[in-house]
Amino acid sequence: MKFAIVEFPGSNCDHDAYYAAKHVLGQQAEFIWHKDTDLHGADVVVLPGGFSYGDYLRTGAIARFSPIMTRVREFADAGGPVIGICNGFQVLLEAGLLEGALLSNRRLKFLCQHVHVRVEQTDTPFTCGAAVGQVLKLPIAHGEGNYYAAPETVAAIEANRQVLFRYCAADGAVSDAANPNGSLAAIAGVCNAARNVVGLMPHPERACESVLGSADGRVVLESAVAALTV
Amino acid sequence: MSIDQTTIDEHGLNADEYQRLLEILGREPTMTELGIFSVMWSEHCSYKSSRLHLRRLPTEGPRVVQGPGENAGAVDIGDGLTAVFKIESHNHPSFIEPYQGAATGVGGIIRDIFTMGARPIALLNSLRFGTLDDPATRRLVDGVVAGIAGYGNSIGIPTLGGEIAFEPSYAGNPLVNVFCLGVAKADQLAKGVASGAGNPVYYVGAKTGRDGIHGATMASAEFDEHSAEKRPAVQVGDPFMEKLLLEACLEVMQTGALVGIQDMGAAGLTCSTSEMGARGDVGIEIDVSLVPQRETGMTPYEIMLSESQERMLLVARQGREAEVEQVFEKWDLHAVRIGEVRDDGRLRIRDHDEVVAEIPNRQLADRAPLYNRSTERPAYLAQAQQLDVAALAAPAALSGTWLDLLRAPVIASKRWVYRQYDHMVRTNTVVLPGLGAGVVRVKGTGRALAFSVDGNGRYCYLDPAEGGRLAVAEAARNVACAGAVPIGATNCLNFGNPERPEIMWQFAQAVDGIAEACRALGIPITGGNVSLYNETDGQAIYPTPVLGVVGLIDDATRVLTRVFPAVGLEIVLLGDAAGELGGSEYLTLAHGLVGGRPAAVDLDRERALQTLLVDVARDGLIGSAHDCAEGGFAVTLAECCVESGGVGARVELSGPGGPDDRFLLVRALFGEAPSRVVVSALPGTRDRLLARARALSVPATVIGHTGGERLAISVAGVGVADIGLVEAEQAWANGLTRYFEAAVA
Amino acid sequence: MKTKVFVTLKPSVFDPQGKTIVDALRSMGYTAVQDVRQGKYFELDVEAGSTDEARSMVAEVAEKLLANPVIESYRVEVDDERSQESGVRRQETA
Amino acid sequence: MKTKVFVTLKPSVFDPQGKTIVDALRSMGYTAVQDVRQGKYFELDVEAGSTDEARSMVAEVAEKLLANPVIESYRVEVDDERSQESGVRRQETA
Ligand SMILES: Nc1ncnc2c1ncn2[C@@H]1O[C@H](COP(=O)(O)OP(=O)(O)O)[C@@H](O)[C@H]1O
Ligand SMILES: [Mg+2]
Repeated sequence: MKFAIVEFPGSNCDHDAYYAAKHVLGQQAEFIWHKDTDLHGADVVVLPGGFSYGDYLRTGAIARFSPIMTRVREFADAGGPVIGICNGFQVLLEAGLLEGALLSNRRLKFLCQHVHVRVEQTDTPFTCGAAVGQVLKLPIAHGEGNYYAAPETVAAIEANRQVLFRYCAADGAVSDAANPNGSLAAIAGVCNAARNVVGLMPHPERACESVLGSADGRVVLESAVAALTV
Repeated sequence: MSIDQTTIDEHGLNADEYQRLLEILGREPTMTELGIFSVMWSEHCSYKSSRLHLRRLPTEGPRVVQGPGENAGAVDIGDGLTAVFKIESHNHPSFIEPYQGAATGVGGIIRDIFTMGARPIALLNSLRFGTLDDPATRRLVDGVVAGIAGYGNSIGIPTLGGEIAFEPSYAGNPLVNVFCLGVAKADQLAKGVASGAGNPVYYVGAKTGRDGIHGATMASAEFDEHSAEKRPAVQVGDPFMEKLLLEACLEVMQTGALVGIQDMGAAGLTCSTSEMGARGDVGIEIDVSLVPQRETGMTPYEIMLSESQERMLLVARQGREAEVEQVFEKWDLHAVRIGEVRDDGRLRIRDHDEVVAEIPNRQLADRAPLYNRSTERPAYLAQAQQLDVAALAAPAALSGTWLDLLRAPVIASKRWVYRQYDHMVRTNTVVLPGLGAGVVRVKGTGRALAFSVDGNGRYCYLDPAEGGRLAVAEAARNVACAGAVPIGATNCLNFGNPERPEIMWQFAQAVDGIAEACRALGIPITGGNVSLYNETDGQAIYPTPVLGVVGLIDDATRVLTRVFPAVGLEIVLLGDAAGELGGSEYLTLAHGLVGGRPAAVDLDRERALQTLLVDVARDGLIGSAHDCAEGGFAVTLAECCVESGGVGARVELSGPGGPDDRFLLVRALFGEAPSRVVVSALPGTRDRLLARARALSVPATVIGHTGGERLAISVAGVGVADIGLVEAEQAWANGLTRYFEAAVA
Repeated sequence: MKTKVFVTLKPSVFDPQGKTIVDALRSMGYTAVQDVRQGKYFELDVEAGSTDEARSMVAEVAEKLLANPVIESYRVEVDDERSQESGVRRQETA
Repeated sequence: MKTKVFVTLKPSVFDPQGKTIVDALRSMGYTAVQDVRQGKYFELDVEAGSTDEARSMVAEVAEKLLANPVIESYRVEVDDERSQESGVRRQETA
């Protein structure tokens, strides 16, 4: 199974995603430069974290115009699994492959810490290996992760069960105190209507080995492997 | 155009220096030449006041691959790899514009590391400010931390720790020192050397603007009430550009088409061209009209002196230009050929066809001024070193003082700071910030690197030589507490005006102390930075040497932190029972005093302690280790419990006199002294631990157990201090945060 | 030709930056400030044959890149003779 | 009373944000865009007895909080009747 890790100028979690896919999971992985127009036969596409184009204008705003995004869109339209992590999530939102937007964290400061998220749905290629209600300890590292969408949109994605991850306490309880950035409905990650495109702010690829403090993130990448090998 | 005296003065050259310039050129300088001499002979670039002293630092050792003199030092870490690291100050720019000043400081130190061919994998910072009651200080802190975060996070290098202290002496002159560490293959280290006549010289990166012209001379001048007006155009960092440069430079080095590379930091194009030429003993000729410019109408003078950020100078091999250019094109950077290497040893600057500067390059470097400035023991010392304990008001309730110390911003949790730093990117972070030394694994080796930056200005103020020794000992001890063998060090020497003999004395003493401790502990210094003229209106900062020590751990899974891992473990104190009040946090907090002398470090004892720590960590005898620093033993004990998930502690001290001997108790609880570490013995290992300690002549005492919901200290069976764990956690967690979350937000 | 683009969060979207500023101002004693909304401001220098051409090009750029329609709205201004004479009173710093 | 504050980097100060936008626009084919500078834009709703009072209060706020005088300059506008009628042609989105 082959993971494509898309590299935008300014991506900085590209190596982390690559390492997790290749060295932790033992899968094939390949970097795809943003100017490339081919996904090199990948089975899964990862848009990694970072600060594409410095994120100066708006997170993800410029990256969505990169040549590779045309190919990513086609791949997604054809049902291929795509995951955007942190900045990758922001790019997917800007590109319209997912719904909503990410505002500045409510306290405005960049936040790097471990958080807990609850898995809400398991019928997607990135959550199928988890159990509904399973709590994952994952790192976040972002300044703009405050999920927002118009009330109708939020209602619709809730109704369609597109919210995949919600910030929660260690016991799975959702509360304002457990919401690090002010996201609406504590939303940490969503999928598209077709359920094959997933975006989330926490970093599962940083939590794949216990030496790093948590291996809870493996289930996200392993789900993709399982989904595709079935 | 003839150069008048005012112009010479404005360039900071004294009469002797100007005379020497005339001798070298054999004629009057052009403006561009004057500018070049001015920056190259500034304190910042020439180290004219400090060079003589720095020679006393030990720089050699079996692991040293690159000592001082290059952009950064390097030590062997096995498997053909080296750790490349350095520390730099950005004090003055951060005071003028906290966010950009700190951000560009981070950008600068990162360039120093990747210029060596190393992939940067960790950042630390050492910060000093005035006290937090002043809203202006809070704004400074807020801006500096945000700037460090903004740059490091964006470029994707984790910031893993550091230190932050607050003392009135830094109110008008904060210190912002940043440390970066990278890893490079030993046989692929790059150098800032030009060679091979005819080889092309390339300029890559951001365009040149009028930023920070005379930044290097500014960094070498005191602040006064007019500084605000002298502010040069502030440099604005562009971490995105730097990220591109970092990736492209590392990629271009793989081609083998490069001869040498250097970043343009202070004194920009001037410093990079002349230093690369001098190191290779060649000449360099460039045409400034080819330099990419952001502003119109820039003069050759301005182009040569600009300190625009995110720029690199490269010398490529003739005939392999296309390879170099292609890599930069890939990253949307355009390498511009601005000149070439010459065999005439001259730095020749042209503006189209007109030669605007021509300087014998070796002379510019070799004949840079070097001063043996006079030194004199400062008058304040005799008074300051007196501490009449008997005259102190009786100590207040010890439990209350304990909590007050935990709440003191210098001791309290730094979470408000490091939570703003991405400290996990690159998935190497084995120890999160706030738990001790920063630790990253080295992928592909099973090993890990630990590092810590430390210094205590108060100790140095009271005894600069001892302060220097203590800084080395503390940084090394912090690294050893993680289980790492200290293998190399870098240092940043922050002092006042070196033209004042008392300041120069402090400097010389501190260097002696550092040198002695590094020798005794077997830690070579591979580089560093000197920041002088840290004064405002004639008021100098505390002399503040900051040591960055790097250590190596053979097994990345055997890394320790400060936190007690479980209940029911025996707690062992390594080292002496009591510390000193001189220069202690307690003395300042409880009595409003900075006085006395810091406890002296016995370097043999310190070395034995560090050896012991590394041994028992490697062999799995201990579950945690934390050194006694600011606040003394009681604070250390509390720090072993906070964030442990509810592990308290009960200890009994037998050493220090009876329970009603008031200052002896204070010394035992809050006195400060080096070579003291609190460890927890894993089940069944106590006797082996004590035996190992005995073999190395390190005092070791079993003092109690982990567990319970309180922190309780008794002496000779009588309880002397007792606080709730929850209470302690709260005091410690909010001590620093309280100044920011409500006020500035 | 000088053009300007103002990008603001839509009124229904919570503005954490604006709120933080209001809070800060309140603690500084500026209680007369009822509300603050923070937006972005761009000055674009474009080559165009007419102000209309400039306006439509810049509107396109704003639509595609400068603003995110999910949360933001934008406004374009082109400096022409009329705006130079406009009655907007300005106070500028150096 | 509605007031506006425009904060822009001083002309000599490097604007990496603007530069990145120009580069992006160039690669998207908008080569007619010569230069972009990015600034901040604030809308403040203040209680004031007169436009002059509002202007001076907001200028103070801009000076103290909204702009960083070391690298930025600011401009204040107060919406009064005259600016409502001004000749500035605007194009707005929802
Ligand atoms: N400026 C800072 N940036 C990041 N981490 C910091 C900073 N200041 C302190 N820390 C972290 O907080 C912890 C406590 O700092 P300090 O009290 O200086 O520790 P120690 O006494 O062990 O040297 C350390 O882990 C340190 O790395
Ligand atoms: Mg310390």
